[in-house]
Amino acid sequence: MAAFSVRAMQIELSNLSKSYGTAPVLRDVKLTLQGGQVHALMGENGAGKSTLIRVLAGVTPADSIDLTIDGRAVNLRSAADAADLGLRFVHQELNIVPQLTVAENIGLSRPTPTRLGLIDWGKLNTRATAALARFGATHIDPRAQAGSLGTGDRILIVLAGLLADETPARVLVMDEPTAALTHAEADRLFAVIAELKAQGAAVLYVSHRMEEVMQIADRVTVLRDGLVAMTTPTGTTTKEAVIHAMTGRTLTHVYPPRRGTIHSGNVLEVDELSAGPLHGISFSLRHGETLGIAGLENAGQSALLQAILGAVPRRGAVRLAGNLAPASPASAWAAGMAYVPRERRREGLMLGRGITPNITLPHLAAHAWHGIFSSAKAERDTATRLGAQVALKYDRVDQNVATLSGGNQQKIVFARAIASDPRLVLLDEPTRGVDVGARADIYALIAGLGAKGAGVLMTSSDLPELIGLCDRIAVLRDGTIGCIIPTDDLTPARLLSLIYGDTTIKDAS
Amino acid sequence: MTHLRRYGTLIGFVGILLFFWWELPDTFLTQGNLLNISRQVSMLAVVAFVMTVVMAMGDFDLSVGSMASLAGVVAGVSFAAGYPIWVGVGAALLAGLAGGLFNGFLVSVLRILPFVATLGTLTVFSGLAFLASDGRTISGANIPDAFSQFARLRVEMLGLPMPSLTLLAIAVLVMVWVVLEQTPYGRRLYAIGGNMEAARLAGTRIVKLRLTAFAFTGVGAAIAGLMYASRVASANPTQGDGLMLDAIAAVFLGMTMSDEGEPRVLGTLVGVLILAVLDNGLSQMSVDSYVREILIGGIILMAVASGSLGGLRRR
Amino acid sequence: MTHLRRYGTLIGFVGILLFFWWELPDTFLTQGNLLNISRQVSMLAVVAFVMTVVMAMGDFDLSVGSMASLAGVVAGVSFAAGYPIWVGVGAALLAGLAGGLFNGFLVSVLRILPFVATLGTLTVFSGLAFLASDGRTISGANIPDAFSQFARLRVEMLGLPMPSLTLLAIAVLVMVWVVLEQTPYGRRLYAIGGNMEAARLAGTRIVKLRLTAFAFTGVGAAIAGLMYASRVASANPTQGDGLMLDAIAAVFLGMTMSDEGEPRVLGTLVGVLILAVLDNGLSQMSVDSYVREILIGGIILMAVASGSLGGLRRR
Amino acid sequence: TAQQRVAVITPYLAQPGTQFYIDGFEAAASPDWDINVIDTAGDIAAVISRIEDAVTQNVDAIVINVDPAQVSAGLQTAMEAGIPVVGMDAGMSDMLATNVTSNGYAMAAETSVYVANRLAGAGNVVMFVFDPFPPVQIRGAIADAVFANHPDINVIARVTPDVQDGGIADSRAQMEALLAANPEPGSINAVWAAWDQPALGALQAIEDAGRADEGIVIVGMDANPQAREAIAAGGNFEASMAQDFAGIGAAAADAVARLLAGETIAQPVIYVPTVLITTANVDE
Ligand SMILES: Nc1ncnc2c1ncn2[C@@H]1O[C@H](COP(=O)(O)OP(=O)(O)OP(=O)(O)O)[C@@H](O)[C@H]1O
Ligand SMILES: Nc1ncnc2c1ncn2[C@@H]1O[C@H](COP(=O)(O)OP(=O)(O)OP(=O)(O)O)[C@@H](O)[C@H]1O
Ligand SMILES: [Mg+2]
Ligand SMILES: [Mg+2]
Repeated sequence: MAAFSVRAMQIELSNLSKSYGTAPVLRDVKLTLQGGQVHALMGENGAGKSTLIRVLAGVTPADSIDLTIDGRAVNLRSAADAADLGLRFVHQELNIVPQLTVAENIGLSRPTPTRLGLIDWGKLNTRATAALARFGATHIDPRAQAGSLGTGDRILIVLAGLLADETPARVLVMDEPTAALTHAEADRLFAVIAELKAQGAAVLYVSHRMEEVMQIADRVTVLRDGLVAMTTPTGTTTKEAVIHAMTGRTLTHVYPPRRGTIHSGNVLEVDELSAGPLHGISFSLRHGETLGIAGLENAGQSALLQAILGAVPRRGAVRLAGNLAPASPASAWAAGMAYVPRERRREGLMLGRGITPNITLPHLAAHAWHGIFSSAKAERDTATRLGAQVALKYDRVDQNVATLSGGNQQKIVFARAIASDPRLVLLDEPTRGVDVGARADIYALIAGLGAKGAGVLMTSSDLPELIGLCDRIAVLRDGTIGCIIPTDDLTPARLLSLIYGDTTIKDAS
Repeated sequence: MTHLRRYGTLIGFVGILLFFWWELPDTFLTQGNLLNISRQVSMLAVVAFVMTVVMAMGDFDLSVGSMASLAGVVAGVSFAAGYPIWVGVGAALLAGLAGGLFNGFLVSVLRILPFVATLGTLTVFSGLAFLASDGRTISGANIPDAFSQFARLRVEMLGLPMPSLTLLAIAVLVMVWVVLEQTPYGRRLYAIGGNMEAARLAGTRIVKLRLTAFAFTGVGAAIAGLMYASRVASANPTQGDGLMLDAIAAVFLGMTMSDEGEPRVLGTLVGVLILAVLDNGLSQMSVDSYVREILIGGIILMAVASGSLGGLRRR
Repeated sequence: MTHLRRYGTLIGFVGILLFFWWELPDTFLTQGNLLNISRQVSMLAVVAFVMTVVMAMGDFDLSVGSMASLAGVVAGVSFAAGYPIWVGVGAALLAGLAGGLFNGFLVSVLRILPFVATLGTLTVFSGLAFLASDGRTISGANIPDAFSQFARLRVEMLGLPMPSLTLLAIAVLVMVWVVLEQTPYGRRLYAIGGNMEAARLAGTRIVKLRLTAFAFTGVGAAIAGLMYASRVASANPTQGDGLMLDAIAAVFLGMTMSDEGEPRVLGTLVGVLILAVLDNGLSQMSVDSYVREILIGGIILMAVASGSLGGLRRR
Repeated sequence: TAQQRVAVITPYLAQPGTQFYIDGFEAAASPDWDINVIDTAGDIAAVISRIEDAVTQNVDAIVINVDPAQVSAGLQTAMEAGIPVVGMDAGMSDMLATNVTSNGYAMAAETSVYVANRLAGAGNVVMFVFDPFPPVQIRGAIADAVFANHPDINVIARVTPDVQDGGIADSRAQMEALLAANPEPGSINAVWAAWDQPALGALQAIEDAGRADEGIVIVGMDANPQAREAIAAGGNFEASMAQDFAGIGAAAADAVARLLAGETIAQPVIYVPTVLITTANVDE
């Protein structure tokens, strides 16, 4: 335990305030990190968690802050200062440089090892290899260009960046690192955290997943409206108490009840579909049905959704309500499909633009007189209405979405998908980074789509969520569907073993 | 602070106007001079307005200048061959359409970076203009009078003798404004500029939109080329080339005035006017042409810097 | 397919070489002609190499051409005033450094879009060059013989009579390659170009890096300007202006050869050579200049298109 | 017999005058010649490169239309290879076999003196000049001297127009601004332009400003077709100098022929006569 640590350091953060314009985001926040402990930071979307972390990283200047490390006052003026103090970060959004190699990305915030002023590639690569190995990511070549990696591997190299030091890092700060990780990867991360903790590191950990917080954290601090609502050892509290501190309400039923109103006709038929890593995929989805897609990382869940949308070249037939769907996203949306992409910032949002154009993007013709002259008012009204439906937290509808919190950005992408009463909704990790309260709202909306007769096809790395929401789950293996099983008696453990290739159970579909 | 950012360029423009008014009390802010300025700048304005269309998508069209030259030459060659005016004008506009579609094809179907694609077509169009004109200036009797008279026409309007070229530029302005600001088409162009991949996945027909937007710009450049040829009553294979950099400068000046730093055609208008007023005012003040060049560069930078201070970043 | 994408431009280059070899069996692939080409292209090469430095950051420097002109004029004016060669050369390099730092200041501290900032300084530098030279060409006895002899020098090397300008360009190439590919400095420039937000979060000193990178480019442009002045034994205020677009074209050609479409200086080298070989070969084949222009534009487009087909997208 | 190859290299093909040289040259050329006309679009260093290429090709003669001092690196290569180079309105150089040209000093003197005489030695003059181009710079320098020699002639502006567009449009805008700045009738008495395009631009500006009847005297130089028409129309544009471009081209071709025949040419410069064009002789 921490008691054996040689240097149990202590970081004290107090009197932290920050506002954007007139809107306060953090108000007189106080937080203590202890060497050898994992400290969880929780709160609704927009509560200020990421802002706190960016202040600690020296990238966002606070209005006021007192920071001491082992009793010594320190001053953070830049990201380099924080790095020099031994603080290591995984920020909320995926920030890699595709043009650089994996090893360079891993060492990005560290001084690069050099010999005679030139980069010492050997040393850099060795260090990266070691860091990757600790996450079990031995399949990643440190010399590869980072841009050639898939999303899952990109996250792994960001995580490996935590471990690229010669001496173990003293403080590790992670902003929703598991939001896009599979179970196996998350478990490896937890193991690494445990090791670091044993070495005396202080960990600050942000997540919206209650289970993992209760599992790995020693203390939890809850932010609400920029104020510290609660700070307590996890041993002395419960999930319900934390959720109550976050939201002010008690959530008993997280997943909406199954209504069983699946209609007879098929909304989607996929026949011998091949695309990218996928081959020979066939299944059908009925009106009102929700089908989950599960699999290991890189099993092709995202590729499947994109192929059905027509966003990647495909072979085989895709029928929407009996009609062959042309292979282009534009005709897909026009025919009544809607899509929530996996990487909201790269594939979903126009960062730098307001909320309204981001929500109305696929529905512009519907908000125009005879499809010709746009009505700014109609567009704004839709944005406002949908914003309310997904519990979006914002100041103004013309607010730049880049200034919204990660969870709220996700809600915008989701709002866009449900705006036009779609017949088929393709959801790739729809609740990634969404807080518990809003997550329940989104679950209700997904259930509502089903109730209106729409088909839903979704992926999620949160297995309980997948089981809770879906009627059936298709497990992808080796680029094809291994089995499709109903979720009635399915447990997360059972699903996990199916994902790992347990073939003793027959295809139950 | 945000206000300084947003209105910096506009304030700068007003400042420039006041300065020239002060320095040239009798000759600057007169109806005649202002109408003159509006006519002098009309060709640049048309190019800058249509350049705004492709820049809304985050693209560029470096070929507008040589397209303007080519269009003028195409009309001139038709005139010289004895065809009636409408044929020459029609051929020039068709050249603009074809060139624009070709740009659009390279950019949207072949997915070549617009900067490179239009750098390539800049060279090609300019070569074609030389080839068509055999490198000569087509002028004199080869240019029908009615064609060159057009640029000298004035139409009484709101009690003002509005130059025809000015009215044409205003017409293009209104059209671009409606298309960009008031139609789903324009909004989609801005969406492409905001995030092309996101727009595509959200069902925007990227290929078609980029293709047509470049075609639009090509036709606009051809119109400007015709205006130019009419104004100088001649056509030579390089006369429009200078329009490109100025048009881009105008759009960028305008971009400093929009919230999110995206190009807006009304902003472009202000950018164009700043360039025109500086040229007119400084040459009225008999400022040495070299110094004038330095001053114009410096003033552009100052305007944009004030616009940037609050945090306009590169897109 | 990916190979076609990645090596399309290179294959195109080899194809061009083979074509000229076939068409001009006696005069094209000769030692003398190849060394000639290397000297003909050396100035463009230097500008393109240093342009690669700012483009690695995702920036542009449109002012390189007028900076080259200005540097030539500064040296010429010093020579005309009777200063020794080293003073003139030193003053020109200092002008390059100052101009580059000024660009860097505008871009990194004032955060003006590089395209606009350098469009502004393009105008300013060009005005300064006119002002300094009073618009004249400085030539004849005003240019010391030793200075203009430099460009004609050949150094025996590896058994080849290497032109001095070629060696200078190679030296710049090696330096840029080492800096961009083998130092943390260069890799951070790529980080800025690839993902500015990631670079910022990683504690990269963006302001300082962008400032110095532009300074680098400014000095490089000044070197090219001096090479040009030495080669034409004269200095006039517009002589370097044409380098800019060609340099950008060369960098873009090179970008088609890298995985993520980022500029790499070795790619730029191939781009530069393509342009130079086309110019040399086509003029040896007596292709009409206008047709040559069209062909060059077309070939650039084809090379880039083959590079783009596999999915190189705009950055 | 094998064809003789002649390379004609110019950076200024886009300029109207250059075209006439080339036409004259081609018209007077022997049908046995294989003529390659190469334009470098304003790039002087590229002229050197193209001379080098021509030497690589081992052509029989080279004709250039650019200041020889600036391309001496190329001329040297040609000299070493024993290939004769003829200047076509280029400039004097001992590396040229000869240079065929009009007398620019005389031409500028003639038009500026025309202006001085028309103003009776007193009045305000606007000059359009372009000093970066040596032959045009000479014209400006001579006109400067002539006007400076008349104490009552006042040069109120010495404008260098932007020539990227050929010079008409920018000159016109500049003139419009000057007219606006000098609104009094009679406050501008003459426009002296070092070539025709600015004169034409100025003419358009004056006519358009409704000030054609103030008697502003405009003179240009080169007498291009558009200028001749303007002079013939009898308006403000009164005079221009006709250089015999075709004659220069023809004389250059003649020089090449003599060189190819093995002759040496003794004169370093061959002058081709020029004519002042006014309403009196414009129709000839
Ligand atoms: N640059 C900015 N300008 C204005 N407001 C901002 C800016 N950055 C963040 N905000 C606001 O600050 C608030 C806190 O955002 P923050 O990203 O810290 O939330 P969070 O707790 O991390 O939420 P999530 O769980 O969704 O990631 C949000 O309301 C957000 O809109
Ligand atoms: N068009 C394609 N051609 C070839 N390979 C592809 C293509 N699209 C995706 N892949 C590869 O197929 C694998 C599956 O991609 P996909 O994005 O669907 O994975 P995923 O299961 O969603 O995993 P992750 O959790 O990492 O996103 C990845 O290795 C990816 O690089
Ligand atoms: Mg957050
Ligand atoms: Mg995926």
